[in-house]
Amino acid sequence: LEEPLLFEIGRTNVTGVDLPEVNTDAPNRLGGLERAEPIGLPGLTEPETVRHYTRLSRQNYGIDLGFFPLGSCTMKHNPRLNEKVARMPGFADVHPLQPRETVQGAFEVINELAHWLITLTGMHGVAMSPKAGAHGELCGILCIRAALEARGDAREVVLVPESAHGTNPATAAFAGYRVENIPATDEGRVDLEALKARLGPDVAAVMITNPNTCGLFERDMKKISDAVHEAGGFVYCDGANFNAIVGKVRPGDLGVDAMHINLHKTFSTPHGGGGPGSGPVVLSEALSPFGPLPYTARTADGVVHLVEEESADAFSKEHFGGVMQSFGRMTAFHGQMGMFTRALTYMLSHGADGLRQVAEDAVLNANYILRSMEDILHAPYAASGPCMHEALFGDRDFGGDLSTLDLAKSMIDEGYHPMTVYFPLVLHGAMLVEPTETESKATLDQFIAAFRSLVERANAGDEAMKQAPYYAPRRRLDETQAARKPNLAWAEPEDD
Amino acid sequence: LEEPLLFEIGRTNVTGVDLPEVNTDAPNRLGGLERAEPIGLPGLTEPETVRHYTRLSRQNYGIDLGFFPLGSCTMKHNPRLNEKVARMPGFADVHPLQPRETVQGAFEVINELAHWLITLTGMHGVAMSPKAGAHGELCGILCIRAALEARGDAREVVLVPESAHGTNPATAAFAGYRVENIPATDEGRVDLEALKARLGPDVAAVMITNPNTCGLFERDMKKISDAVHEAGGFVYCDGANFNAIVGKVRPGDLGVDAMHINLHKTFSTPHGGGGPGSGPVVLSEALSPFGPLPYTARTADGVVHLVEEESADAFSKEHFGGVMQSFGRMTAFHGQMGMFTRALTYMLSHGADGLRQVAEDAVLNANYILRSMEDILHAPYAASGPCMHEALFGDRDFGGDLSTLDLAKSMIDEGYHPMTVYFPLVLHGAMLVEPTETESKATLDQFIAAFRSLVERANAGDEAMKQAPYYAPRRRLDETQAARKPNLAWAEPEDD
Amino acid sequence: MRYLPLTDADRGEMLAKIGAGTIDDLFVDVPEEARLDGPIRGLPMHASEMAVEKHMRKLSKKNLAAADAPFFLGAGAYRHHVPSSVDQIIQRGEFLTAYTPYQPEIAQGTLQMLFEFQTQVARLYGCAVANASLYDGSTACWEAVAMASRITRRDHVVLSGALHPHYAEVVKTMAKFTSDEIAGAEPAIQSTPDNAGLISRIDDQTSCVVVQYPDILGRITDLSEVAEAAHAKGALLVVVNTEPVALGAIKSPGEMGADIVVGEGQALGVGLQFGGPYLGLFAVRDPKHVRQMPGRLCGETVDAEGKRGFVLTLSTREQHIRREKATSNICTNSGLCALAFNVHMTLLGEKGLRQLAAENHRLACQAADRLAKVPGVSVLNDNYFNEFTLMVGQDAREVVHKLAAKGVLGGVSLGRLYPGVDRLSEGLLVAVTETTSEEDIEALTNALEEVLS
Amino acid sequence: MRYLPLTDADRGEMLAKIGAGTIDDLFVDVPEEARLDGPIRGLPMHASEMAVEKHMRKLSKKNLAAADAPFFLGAGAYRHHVPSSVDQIIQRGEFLTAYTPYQPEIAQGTLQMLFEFQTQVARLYGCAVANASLYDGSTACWEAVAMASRITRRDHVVLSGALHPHYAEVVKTMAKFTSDEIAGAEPAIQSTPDNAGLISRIDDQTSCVVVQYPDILGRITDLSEVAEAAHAKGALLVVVNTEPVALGAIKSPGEMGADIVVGEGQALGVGLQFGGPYLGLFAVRDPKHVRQMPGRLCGETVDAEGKRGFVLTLSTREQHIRREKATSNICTNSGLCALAFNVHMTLLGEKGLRQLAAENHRLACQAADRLAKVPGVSVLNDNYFNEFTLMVGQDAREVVHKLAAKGVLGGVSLGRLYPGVDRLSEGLLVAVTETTSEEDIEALTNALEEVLS
Repeated sequence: LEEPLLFEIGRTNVTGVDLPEVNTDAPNRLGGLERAEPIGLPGLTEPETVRHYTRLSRQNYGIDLGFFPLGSCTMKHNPRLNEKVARMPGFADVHPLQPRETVQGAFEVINELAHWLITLTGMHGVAMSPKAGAHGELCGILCIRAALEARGDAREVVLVPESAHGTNPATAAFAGYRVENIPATDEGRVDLEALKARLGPDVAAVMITNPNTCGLFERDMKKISDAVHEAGGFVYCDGANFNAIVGKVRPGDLGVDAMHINLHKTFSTPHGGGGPGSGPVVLSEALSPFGPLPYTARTADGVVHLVEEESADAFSKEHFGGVMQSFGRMTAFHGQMGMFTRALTYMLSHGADGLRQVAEDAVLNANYILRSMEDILHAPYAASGPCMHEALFGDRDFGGDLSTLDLAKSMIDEGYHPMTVYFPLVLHGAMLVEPTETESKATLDQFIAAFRSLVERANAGDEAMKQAPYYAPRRRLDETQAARKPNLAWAEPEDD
Repeated sequence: LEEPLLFEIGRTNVTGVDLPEVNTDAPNRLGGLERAEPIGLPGLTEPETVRHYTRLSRQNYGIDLGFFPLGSCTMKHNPRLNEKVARMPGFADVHPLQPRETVQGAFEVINELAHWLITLTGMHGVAMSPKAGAHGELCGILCIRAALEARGDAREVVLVPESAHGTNPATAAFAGYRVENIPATDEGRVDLEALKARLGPDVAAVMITNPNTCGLFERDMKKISDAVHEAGGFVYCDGANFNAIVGKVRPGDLGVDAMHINLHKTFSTPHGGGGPGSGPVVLSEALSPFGPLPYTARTADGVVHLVEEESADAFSKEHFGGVMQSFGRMTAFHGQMGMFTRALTYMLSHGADGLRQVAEDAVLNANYILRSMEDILHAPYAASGPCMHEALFGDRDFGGDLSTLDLAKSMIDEGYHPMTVYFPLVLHGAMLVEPTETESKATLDQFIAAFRSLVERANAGDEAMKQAPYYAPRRRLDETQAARKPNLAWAEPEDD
Repeated sequence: MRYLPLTDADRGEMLAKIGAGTIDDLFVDVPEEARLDGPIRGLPMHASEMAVEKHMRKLSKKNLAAADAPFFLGAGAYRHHVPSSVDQIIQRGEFLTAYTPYQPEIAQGTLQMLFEFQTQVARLYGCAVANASLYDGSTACWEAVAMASRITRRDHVVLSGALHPHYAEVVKTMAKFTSDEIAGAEPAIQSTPDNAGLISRIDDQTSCVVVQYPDILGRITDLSEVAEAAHAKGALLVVVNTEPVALGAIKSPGEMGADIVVGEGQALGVGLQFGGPYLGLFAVRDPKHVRQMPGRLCGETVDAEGKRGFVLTLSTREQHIRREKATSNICTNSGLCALAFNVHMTLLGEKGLRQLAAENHRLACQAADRLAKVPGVSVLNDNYFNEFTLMVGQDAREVVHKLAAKGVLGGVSLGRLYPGVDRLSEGLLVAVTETTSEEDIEALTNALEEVLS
Repeated sequence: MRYLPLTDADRGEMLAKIGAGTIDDLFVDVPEEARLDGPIRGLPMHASEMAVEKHMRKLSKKNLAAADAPFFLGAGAYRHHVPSSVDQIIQRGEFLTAYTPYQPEIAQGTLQMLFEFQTQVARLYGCAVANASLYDGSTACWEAVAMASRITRRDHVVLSGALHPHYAEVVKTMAKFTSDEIAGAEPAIQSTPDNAGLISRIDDQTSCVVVQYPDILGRITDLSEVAEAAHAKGALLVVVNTEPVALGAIKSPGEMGADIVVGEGQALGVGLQFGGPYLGLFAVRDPKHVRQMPGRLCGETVDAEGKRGFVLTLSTREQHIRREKATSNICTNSGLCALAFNVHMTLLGEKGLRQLAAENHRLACQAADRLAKVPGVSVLNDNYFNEFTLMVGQDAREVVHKLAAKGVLGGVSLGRLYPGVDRLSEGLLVAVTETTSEEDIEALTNALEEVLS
């Protein structure tokens, strides 16, 4: 069933709410700025609205419908309890600027979640306000820059591995740094010796993803950290893949100075078709003083404080000996409360034991896929040992002119979301498969069977795969046309 | 996507809840009746459960997805506010036997809804506890029987039109009456003269549906009532079609003695794939004293009372001069509270003006369909005037060997739920189309176009329609096999 | 009006197409004297969602929600924790707003769910076949009695005195209008049910014996001997269960020889809801009785391409086909509640159900031991699952109100259930589930001590 | 553990297939000294859904929900009635649990919604193109500044003193790390904004002028002259809006010449949520600026069969393609909040939006008139939409706490927003929406009288 656009079915004189008619003669205090022209916003009654969006929703695929083997994206089950909790009126219907005495529960949630994040990572502090992973990266890099500036140390370079998420170099550039690549070993890990050779007084930070985007643990992480610290720099860790190690290893023990945590990945707040995210950043002792405002802290009397511009200096003097020197505010208000309640609910549900099991099952599932596919797909790092939470394959071994993309689109017809493709960039035709811990063995077995059969079809040169998907709401979409002549808003069709 | 049965994917040692492990050595007070044998109930974890049911749901069609032109079933929009209200803890999390002082709000809801029902129908009293329409019919007939017995009048016959819902004769029979048919006129209405001729001292009641199942208003309703009353009988009105006249006509003004109201039809509580329903019965002054226990009543001090076995006699004496002589209890507890809150929410939303508009729009939509189809489909009663909330067509005019069923199943491929077919029984190959007031003109226009094109295909003898539907989760199902060798519960497949 | 999509312009165009001048031309068949000339007086006009929500919230706040007090009520309606995913699933429009699955090609979701539900209920009850649900336990109980009469062609019914009094009332009310004769009584105050007395009432006229398990006082007893006695006289044994969670701990009625097992399914998935909608469960041990069952049945079949599918079947028993000759006048089932039960049971699985039952029993034992120490209080039952009867030495109805005044919802008095039966007036039914905390037990104990002293 | 489907038996089979003896063999790459030998200390073990819900409910009850008090807070976050169908729709698993629509064949639901959303935002703002949302209004404001610098290749930014101070802080924080120079100030206490002063600060170095509309004090002014002045110097006008409902009553920024319009969309569909997640809106008046925009964009195209479809497009601006050369490091949008906005706006339609705006303004005027009569209180604004500044003649921070002690959430003190700026300390921002009842206005009036007397 096709669903028309709102603009094709709605009418500007129809509404799905019951409000008093506008009295255009009533006196007003709008300063003569009344909006006189039509705005062009069509409305629908409630029955039409519900049907429009219900139908639209059915053109989507979601975790609730099936498996998303999306490497580095950690598409895991979103527990419904989390949704219920986030909607409790004490969380959902509270204004961010209410007097402190009326929002102690909210401060406690932030503080309790902060405690979990610090404890799970073995770090010293955490900045809670970043709105998403990339915002968290920015926060971490700004902490590093502030710390360096505080000691009068102007450095210019941030080192980033080629396999990094695109946000890493973009963030460093946005914060005013020059980005240089770190080379990798044949085993898919950072080349420690090459890195050491590059370190020097101009290097502000190294940004490393660990486990990395090849799905491997950076064995030399501690040595890297030590070397960076010795050179006067800081270590930023991209925490997108924390799912693989939560409860098993603490990044703080590996010398990390800052790491953002995607609450929508490791801690299962829903992706929502692209957001909202939430990206708290855990910080080492060296960086903690420089984190953004506001932050929460519990004082000896048990009261949780939200420290804002208003009270920051006084609070720092009274409770932190004046050491806190925030680099400033990154966002209005106090961060993604709605994500905090969900993530905390998830953590309390799993507990310290359950989160450890999360990492173990995520890694077990990924290795199960790796070992079930390595005989028919190029798995360049498989020989060097187990993977972590995701398994990486390349397109080297398939025959003919079929591409990774064809394989991915064919997965749609098998009832799966495609895996991550062409990322990381270091491997030709990369396919990155992350099963997460919330998929059952039965699901994996089915997936493996489907995946193997597609690889076999590709090897046999099945040209039909070039046109896949066949059984989706749409066939392949013309992205070139979309970009060449962008049509980004609806316009009334012109009369013939 | 096919979804296996729970029994094929679940395992009895898997659970989606976290509860303490069973300590089989703990002492118990089960009297030696421990359940030792396996029960055979497989479980799923939460992610698997959510996916199983989400996938299953997508094999269903619902009002949220599209139009249900189901005559006599009144499939209208189910407002989401009603769902929200029903889930307020003060309604959802209240025990039916809580002390009266802790559930005054619940009593008020019942009483307020009762007031609406009585006022909208112009009746004298209402029995709130019936669980569904058919249960309400039974309640009404039992009131009639109790009233007759109270005056020592044993009558044996209930008259029912041929076009009645199957529940009508079944109810009358269940209550111990012999059922006889009332003849109809060529115009699709009760034959008043024939009815008068049949009335006599053996007729306990006449059961009439008004508007009737041909979609017509019984013009002679008042005369029928007068005649029945004169003969010492009672008039039961099947209220399934109240949607057509709510706010426009009050059944009480037409001489009706008892009428059940399907809250899930006229007042939009959701059908839920077959229930739960709720069937309050409004009663005339003559029948009100005989209604079932419990009932609610507000006394002069403003307190709302729930009158049960405990207090019935005393309450009747104190507040009703002893006239209340309930025929007894029809169900445990007090009726379908969850449906009452939804229906009351719906009524308050529409108000007296909105409910009148409901009837007008329902009737307008039905006549629009009738007049848009009568040129190509047999519409036997169309010439005699407008229809009410539904339009009736017969199969007389289609060509070839295609049937009403083929037309109905073909509608599925057009994205619609089929209309009601082969009911009422009085018209060959009947098709009963009820659009309800919550469908837009655009939806009706599309539907009419699709319907007309199918009729034209049928007239052209399109044999492909015999195999429809083609684009549904299943093709036509073998109902004969299902009934011949019933398989009503899953069993482990036997080994080969 | 937010639910009505027609605009005045639409209405005008449509009237023109119809050929009517005004909307009232479509109501010509209504006698003029019966037509209302405007909105019915005495009712408010339409209101915004916000206003309606406010009004309903105000009413809801006049009730004390169970979560807001130590809570010990049972007597046929039990408060259990319902996993949040249950409500999420039943609110999906495809389930919530679906019609009865008479068009199976586009209703496989509901149908497969019903097939799973029927299987779960049958297994829980130790039976061969269950139906797709009835209104509630009490009406299911009457349907069982009526079915037994059809099968045995007898019309004398023996009701256990320890059957829920509302259920007994429903049976008696219905029987007044049919030819069935009902023998029943109130329960005796004794620590175990009186099976011998019950057996002595069975004779050659008996169509069925109706027994509740656990019974209204929370007592548990082996029903095998009752089954044997009934069968020996050609009568059927109907067993009523109002707490399905119990069957995760104790033998099923089917195992003990019950012929028809009916019950209330509310405890799983559905919630308290002030008494409704609830979920009538209905199963038979012997598949040969299927054609005498009331209500909808879902069965497996294949479609035109040979794919497995499900349909409503054996509808020749039902009113829409058989009309006055139907096995019941029932039409609706309790579909959405059946889905809630089905989902909750799936989340539990056998493992979780047994754990849940064990936890209920553990807490009930703990509560009973604690409450028995309150001066003036004794526990009647030898055996129980999660509900037991306390004898409090004074009118328990008054005790309940005094406990409520202290903010404790302390149980259901037998006086409320059996008004006028003096020997039961001192009984208080106390139910304990996994939602009961140790603090709740302590709160009840303390409040009871104060009230009784 | 209820979210983990592997059983120990599964784990054993899988380890065998992998060829690993124990799970720890899969963690060999972790240096032994860094491996934890068991669950991390200092954190609780796993807990049931019931227990977690209880804990979180306890925390939630320590907050005073807006619905439970007369409520007048705004200052960038507004409380409106959100129709219940909005939340129902965003909870559908297909929306809630969908990924970023990088695979458009199976994400048309999200994509078409985004296309509708972009169109709604563009029209509301009087612009040509809007993006698919950013994190919130404050970060969108910074992105607009950065974009203006890219377009003009200048780096001096003029901030209006009446820009929300959090927004100004975000811009200043970010600018510390980039080369942008920021000129800003606090607002003057006067009844109309100081456009002339603002214009006087624009020069040939200015990349953009940033103005809030209605401004932080609730004032409304025609921005056309600011736009002209900026354009005359080759600078861009960035207009920030924190209350989209206002644009149902007053001219759009685009109509007045704004080049980039950004804002907070929370007021429609999203709710208060203690400040997040919210919804950053971002639009440009001139389509030629599209390739300098940050964030995701959804565009129309066709599929291989020629059917209309939607895709994320122009991604060559974005970090996952351009890496360090991207227009922004932003990756996530606020997708689910955009859906909520989209659904709420669809339910309103132009008619409902105008009605909603009128109702807000009517009640705000009523409240202002009533509050102005309180001794010692005056209304600063000449013009306003649904929020205005009261001067209360004493430190408004204290007044707010005293009102809270009386159960009234009376507004946001300027002292909270501008700590240490003495001339603003007596200002109290009061917001009034359709959720404010006449009783609420009365309650605030009375409480304020008592507090000030």
